[in-house]
Amino acid sequence: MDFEPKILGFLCNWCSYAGADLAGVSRMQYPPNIRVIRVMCSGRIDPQFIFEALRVGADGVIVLGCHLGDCHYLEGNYEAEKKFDMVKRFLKLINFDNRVRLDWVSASEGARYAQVITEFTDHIKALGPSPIGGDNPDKKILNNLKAIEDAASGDRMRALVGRERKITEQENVYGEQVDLEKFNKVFDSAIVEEYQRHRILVSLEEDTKSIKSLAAELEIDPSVVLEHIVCLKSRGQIDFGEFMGITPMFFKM
Amino acid sequence: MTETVLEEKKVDKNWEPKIVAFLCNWCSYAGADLAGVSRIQYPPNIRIVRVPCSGRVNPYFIIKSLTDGWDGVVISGCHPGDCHYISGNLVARRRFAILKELLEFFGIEPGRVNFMWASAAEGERFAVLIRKATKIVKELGPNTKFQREWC
Amino acid sequence: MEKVGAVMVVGAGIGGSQSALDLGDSGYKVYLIESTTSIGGVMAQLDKTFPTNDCAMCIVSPKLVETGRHQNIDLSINCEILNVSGEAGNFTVKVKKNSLYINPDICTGCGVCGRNCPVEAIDLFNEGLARYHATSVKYPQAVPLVYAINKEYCIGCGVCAGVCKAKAVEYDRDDEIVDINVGAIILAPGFDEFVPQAANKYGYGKFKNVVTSIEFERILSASGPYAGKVLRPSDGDIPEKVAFLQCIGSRDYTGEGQPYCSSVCCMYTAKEAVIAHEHQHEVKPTIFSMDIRAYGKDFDKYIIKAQEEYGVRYIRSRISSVTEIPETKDLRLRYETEDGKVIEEDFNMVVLSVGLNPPNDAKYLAEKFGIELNEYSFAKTDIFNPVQTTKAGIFACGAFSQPKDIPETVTQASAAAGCVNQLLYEKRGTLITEKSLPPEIFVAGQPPRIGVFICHCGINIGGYVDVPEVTRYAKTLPNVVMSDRNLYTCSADTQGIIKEKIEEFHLNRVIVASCTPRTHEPLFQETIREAGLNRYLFQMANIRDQCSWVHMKQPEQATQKAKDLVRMAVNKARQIAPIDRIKLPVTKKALVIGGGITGMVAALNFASQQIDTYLVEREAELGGFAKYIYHTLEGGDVQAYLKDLINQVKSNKFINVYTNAELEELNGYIGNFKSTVIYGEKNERAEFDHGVVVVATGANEYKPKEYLYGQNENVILQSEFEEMLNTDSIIKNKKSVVMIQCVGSRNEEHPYCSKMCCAEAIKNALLVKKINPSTEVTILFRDIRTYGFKEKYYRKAREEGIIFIRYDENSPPEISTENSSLNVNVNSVKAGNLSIPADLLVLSAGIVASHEDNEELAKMLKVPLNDDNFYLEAHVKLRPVDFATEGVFVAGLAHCPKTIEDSISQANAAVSRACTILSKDEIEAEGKTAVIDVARCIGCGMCVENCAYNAIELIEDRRFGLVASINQALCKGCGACSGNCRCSAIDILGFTAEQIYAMITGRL
Amino acid sequence: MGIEQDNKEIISSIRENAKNLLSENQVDVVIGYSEGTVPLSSTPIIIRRVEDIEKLTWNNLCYMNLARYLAPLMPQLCDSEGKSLRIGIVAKGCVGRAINLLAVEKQVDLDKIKMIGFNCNGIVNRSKIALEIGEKEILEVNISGNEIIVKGRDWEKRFPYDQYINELCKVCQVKSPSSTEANCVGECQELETINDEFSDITEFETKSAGEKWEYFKEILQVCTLCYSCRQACPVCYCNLCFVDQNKPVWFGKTTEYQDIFTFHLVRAQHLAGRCVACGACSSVCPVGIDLNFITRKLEKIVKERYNYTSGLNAEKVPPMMDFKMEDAQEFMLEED
Repeated sequence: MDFEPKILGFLCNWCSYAGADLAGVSRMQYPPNIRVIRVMCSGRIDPQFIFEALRVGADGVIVLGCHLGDCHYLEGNYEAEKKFDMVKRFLKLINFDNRVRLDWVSASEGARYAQVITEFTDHIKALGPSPIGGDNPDKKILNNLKAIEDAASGDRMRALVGRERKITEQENVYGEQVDLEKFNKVFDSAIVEEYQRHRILVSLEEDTKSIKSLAAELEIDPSVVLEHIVCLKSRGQIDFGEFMGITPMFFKM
Repeated sequence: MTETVLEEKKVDKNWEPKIVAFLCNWCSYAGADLAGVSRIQYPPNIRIVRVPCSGRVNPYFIIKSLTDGWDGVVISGCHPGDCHYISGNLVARRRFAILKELLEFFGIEPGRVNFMWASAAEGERFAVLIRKATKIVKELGPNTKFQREWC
Repeated sequence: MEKVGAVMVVGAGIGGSQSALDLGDSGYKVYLIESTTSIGGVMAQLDKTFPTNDCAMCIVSPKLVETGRHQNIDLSINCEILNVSGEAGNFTVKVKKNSLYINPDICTGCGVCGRNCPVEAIDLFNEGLARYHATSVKYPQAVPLVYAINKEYCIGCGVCAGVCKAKAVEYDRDDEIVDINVGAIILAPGFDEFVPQAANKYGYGKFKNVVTSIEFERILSASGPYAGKVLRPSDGDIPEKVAFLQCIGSRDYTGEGQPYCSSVCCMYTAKEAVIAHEHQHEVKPTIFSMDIRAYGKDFDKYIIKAQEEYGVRYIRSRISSVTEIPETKDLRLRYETEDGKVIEEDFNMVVLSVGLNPPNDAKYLAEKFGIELNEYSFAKTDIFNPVQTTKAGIFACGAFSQPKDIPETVTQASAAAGCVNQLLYEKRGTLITEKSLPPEIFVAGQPPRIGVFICHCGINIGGYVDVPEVTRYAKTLPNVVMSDRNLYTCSADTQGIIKEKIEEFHLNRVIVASCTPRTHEPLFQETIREAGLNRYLFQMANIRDQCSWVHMKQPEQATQKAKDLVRMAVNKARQIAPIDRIKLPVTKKALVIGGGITGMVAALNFASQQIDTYLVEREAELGGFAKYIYHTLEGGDVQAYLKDLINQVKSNKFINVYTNAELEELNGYIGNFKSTVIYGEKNERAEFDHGVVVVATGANEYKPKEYLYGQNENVILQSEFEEMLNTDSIIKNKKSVVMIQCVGSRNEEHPYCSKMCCAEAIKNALLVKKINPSTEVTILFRDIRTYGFKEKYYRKAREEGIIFIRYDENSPPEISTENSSLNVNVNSVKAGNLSIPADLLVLSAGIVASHEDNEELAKMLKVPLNDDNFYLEAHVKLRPVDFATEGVFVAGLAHCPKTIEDSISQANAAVSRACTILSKDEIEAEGKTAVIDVARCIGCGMCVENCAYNAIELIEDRRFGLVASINQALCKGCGACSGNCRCSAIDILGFTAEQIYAMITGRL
Repeated sequence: MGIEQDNKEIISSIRENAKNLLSENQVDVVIGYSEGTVPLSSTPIIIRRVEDIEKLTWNNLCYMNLARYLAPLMPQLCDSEGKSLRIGIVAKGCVGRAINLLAVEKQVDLDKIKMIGFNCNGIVNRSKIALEIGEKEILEVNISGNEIIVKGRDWEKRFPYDQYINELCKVCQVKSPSSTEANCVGECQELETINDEFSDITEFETKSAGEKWEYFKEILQVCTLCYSCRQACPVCYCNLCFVDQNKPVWFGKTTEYQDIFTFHLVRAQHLAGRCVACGACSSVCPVGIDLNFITRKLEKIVKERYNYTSGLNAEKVPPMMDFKMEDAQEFMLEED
């Protein structure tokens, strides 16, 4: 049987949604795999929406907004771009970044809408079904995605992504513009750290575990796991359990 | 107080013990502060009474706490050798050793009154021991032995 | 130039803080300048301290808090020194105060900013084992508890300003440059630890499980990254076999490290090994060292205990390389044992005992302050006064002049303050201001009118505890006439509100429910005092540190707890009463017991401040132990120095010298002693009053019973040998000299190291070589303890061909005599049995204290002795020259064996400590003291035995017979007396039985 | 033969020694026991003249600890200025212990005390006898051979001494004062330590908390808080006993168990390391509570923990006046 992907689309009310309408009015044909959710602005898309969609089994997620500069709310789509950028960076960690796409479709671009949707559908078809869709989702990837979702919705990532434009494009609180390279360094390390930490937390939900077993399971160096454990402990999210011989066990609070 | 009433009280899952904790100002009280600053969570059952030194804790305080209906008592001082007042905790240790033996001799459960040491750097230990003491007292159930009969 | 009554102290570690406190307490304005963002230095990083295993934070933090809020100490953090001009008595220092970007006057230290900062960086306080945020505080108990933004890491996102409810974040806060005018300067910048270079042979930086000792210290700390669990960094397991490698970066002539001995590593390693085993019994430590330099007071006992009780294994070897086993990350050490075997052994973790380097900015500081550095880039100091730099008016203390441990640092800190006293004493009290306060409102007998102020602490309390509910509840409690809530009760504007409310509602008791009284009680007490209430009419309920922060997930229960805590505080407040601190007059005179170098230095320091001093010497001549010493190892001319001192003492009109004198009687207490001395050949009697006592009674050289001493004329003591070398040329006829170390030291009878014998032996050996290079000199030793820069002379001695042979304590050398010549048979650990002919056998006899003499005086002074009959100070680490009995101080050999320089430092330190008393016209006693109800007291004396401060004595009361009596001047208010009193005759003001009763009863 | 004979010998030695002390003017007064006015009891007596020496006696009903009269010093033992007279005191072993302890606690001046020591042959358990006799009126008590003979109007009962001796006296190891000739005439000994044995206490300690509680509730609930035990105790000499203190009132004065319990518990705490095992408290208890059971626990605690036995000399300080770094602390709460 041919693979028919399930694709979720978030469309902004003022441009993309209108563009989709126009495609309909113009009777333009495109694959029937997309299910559309209307939002007022692409800036409304919380990264969590995308991760959640993937987690419940969507094979692809597409976010469409007004072209840059055309936003009905002036700058909403710029924010969307930054958030989406973070989503991509996170998903790249589990090789999922090519299942999501951000594009711009204006109210007058019915044809472009059809074209974008067709292309994306084909692209997903070519990728094949999501390993976490269907009845037997890959537990490991699912856990990793859960970790990503938790990491991205934490205060640290929100603080960074929310201020990225202001401090890299305009000026920060000291009236200085932050070098993009410096920012990206902070941002990238935050992504990796938060991802790994939340993977640890997700894993500890199952059972108390040792650093070595976490390291083996998550394929991270045990010394790095220990560093994350120190951080999670200071945040009050985990604590020492009993010792198995000389090996401390940890549990999620 | 009859056994059945005791049993009923123990069954009450929502029952939470109230524990009074006498902490010496320089080590244990500071350790409790450190637990706070480090946001180390522990059960909210203790009510802290600050005293200058564990040596200040007169057995009266402990016995009165029990007869006045506190479910448990914790007394915490500096580790031996760390006392801000040189030897107050050593004086206290003998007093407490005797009191604890007597209380147990008279049939007070060993876990009602708990003595411990916690230093100013041991926020973690403070929390761990308070958790433990709370657990012990909770398992013992309410301190009904001293309830006045007309209550 | 006009002298200035202010002093600058650079560096606020334990040394700088001690200097500042001494000087602040003696009436000087002190500017304490710190380069990092909080005070406490390295000591605050330590878990425990040797040899007592005291918790470092427990003992240092009260001192830091005191420094932080001392009214005469102006503390500036995050500072740089830009420029220094002027001369002794009047310097001007240009200081740049780097911006914290957070207003320290407003910041409450709640930490919300740090917890929300998205940028993480390496946590240097935790030695890189944990992370911290760009907005941070160095450690949770930091003083001052002010957050700072590290601009280097900060990306300027503005989150912190957003979450700070106190509005303390000020991104536009500028650096500030100030000129500070002071009369003297004390430099206490401490040290920087040796960091193994990138490609080091120990694999540090490459192998995860190789850590430095200071990193290991953080691993051990209960408040460190692993919460005090001993774990290894590679996989978080407990390392069962831990190897400690000594002398990393010390005693190193390869050029990678430093040639000198870092003095403290042998002991801190022993401590770390003991503590590691104590924290996790699985840990079996092994220490690889060349010598074990446990030369300080009670150090050797600690080493023995480490071996016997904690199973610490010592191996005499220096490790040349470390390799990692990739699969397990264990480490393979290859070492040669003393008898020449090469052994390979695997360990789970390796700790590098890194040495102490001069501070990284030593050269910069030296240039700015115009002082010279020595060959190792430490501050160069006077040969007899180790706190005097090469520039008058500028003093150095602590590890800046030579690596040293905490008590020596604290001693030097006080000694430096003691020297400042000599320079600036007439300007005391000129730059400090007394606050004028309104008269106290009379509240006795009035019903309590309690005002309760409940703090939201931004969201720190308000976020978890229902503050409005607690406020409503407080109002329902008996005698509460008003309750109010504030965003930050500690802010400056709230202080105004509290004062207004006191007036409006005629409050006579005030309660603040907020954070911890340990940091904030003095602030609120000051506020109510300014409003005319006695300071003690104040109570605090700790609903943040001990409630909202520890029950963040249980807001309902936290609110209930907060209510209970407020009610308990109200119950107590209903029982509190004003407390008056009594004032005691001070006799501004000093008694110094002992006329050796120590006693004379102390007396001269007092006298130079125009303080009348009584110097009591038992013998007919002044001079003490130093009479038999000609030079120091470093070349100081002791005899000339001594002669000069004696002349100065004899000619000083402020010093009354009594020789052939014994103290017959000593009574009284701090500020008010009275003594009787019998002196002179005719046993004349003198009586005098004095305010302080300095015990400088010295010690004696051990008179050996072993090694044919006294039986064979060719067996002599090191001191006799020194005299021979300096007065006679007989040595030229001697072909072979053998010296035996540790005679009467480190044995069962005297289980301590006499500290100076190694240096004495090497000094005399070198002198022999100088006089007659062909004389063979052999030194039989157990450990060579040439700590610090003395190491240089040990090396020199080896270069000069002096032979060093180590023997084991279980097989000491034996002497045989054939005809008239001596033969020394020694079982060398390395070379087996040797027989060495000796023309002269020199015994390095230890230092011993006389039990009879010291005990008699100790009883009179009510101070304790240790097991070895040396005087026992109030606190081994932080009060090295004080006794628990206030107003009495100890210095010199009476304290423990030590060098002349150390004795001089202690003498000056004792004077500095004494001046904190003598500089005042009257001293104020602690308010919260014990009080006696004489009608109840039965005079059983239990409290007398339980008091650590000798503050209680039994007196005959006219009406009640024998009863206890509290000396308010000595009482610290601990309550150890009260807890045992059967009659409830003793109560503790501020924590009375009634107050505690009120708190524990009346529960809902 | 038997205790009857022992008593005669003891009496003659007491009288002999007392007579010497008074006639040689070594003491101003002698305090000792005389025949009780009520059967089954004895009365303390103060003798100032040699002529009265015959009033001194000894039998196995002399349960009072005469040291009780030294702290606070009763007015009869003071001179006109309120200073202590030179006192001779008839001293069985536990009186000697009490005097030593009081000396450590600075309540007596040993220079003013001469103990008249003898080898005590034990004290009868009055309560046990009284209990068996019940409500009947006792007219006469005699000791004959090894029996105590109690007579009433028309009845007589014999109690074998070895069955009716105080438990405490059975195991007593300090029968004569632990003292030296400087402070004691007659029998005395210098004891460093004693080997006491606490198997009954150890056995009781194995019971559960509930069982212990019930046991004490059972035996103590008859207590009327009359404070006789306190009054008889030679080391209870506070000016104001804790039960009488106010501001604050730590303990209630009702006869509910919680007040009885706190009285006995706190009294025990106060006697730790101080109780001299004389059994006076038990002997005077009108409702027959075996208070010795509690005091023996105290002896056990200080013996096991601090290797201390009270009153063996006047130098060694009791455990509550002392402390050591290495004291046991196994009872402290520790992390798992």
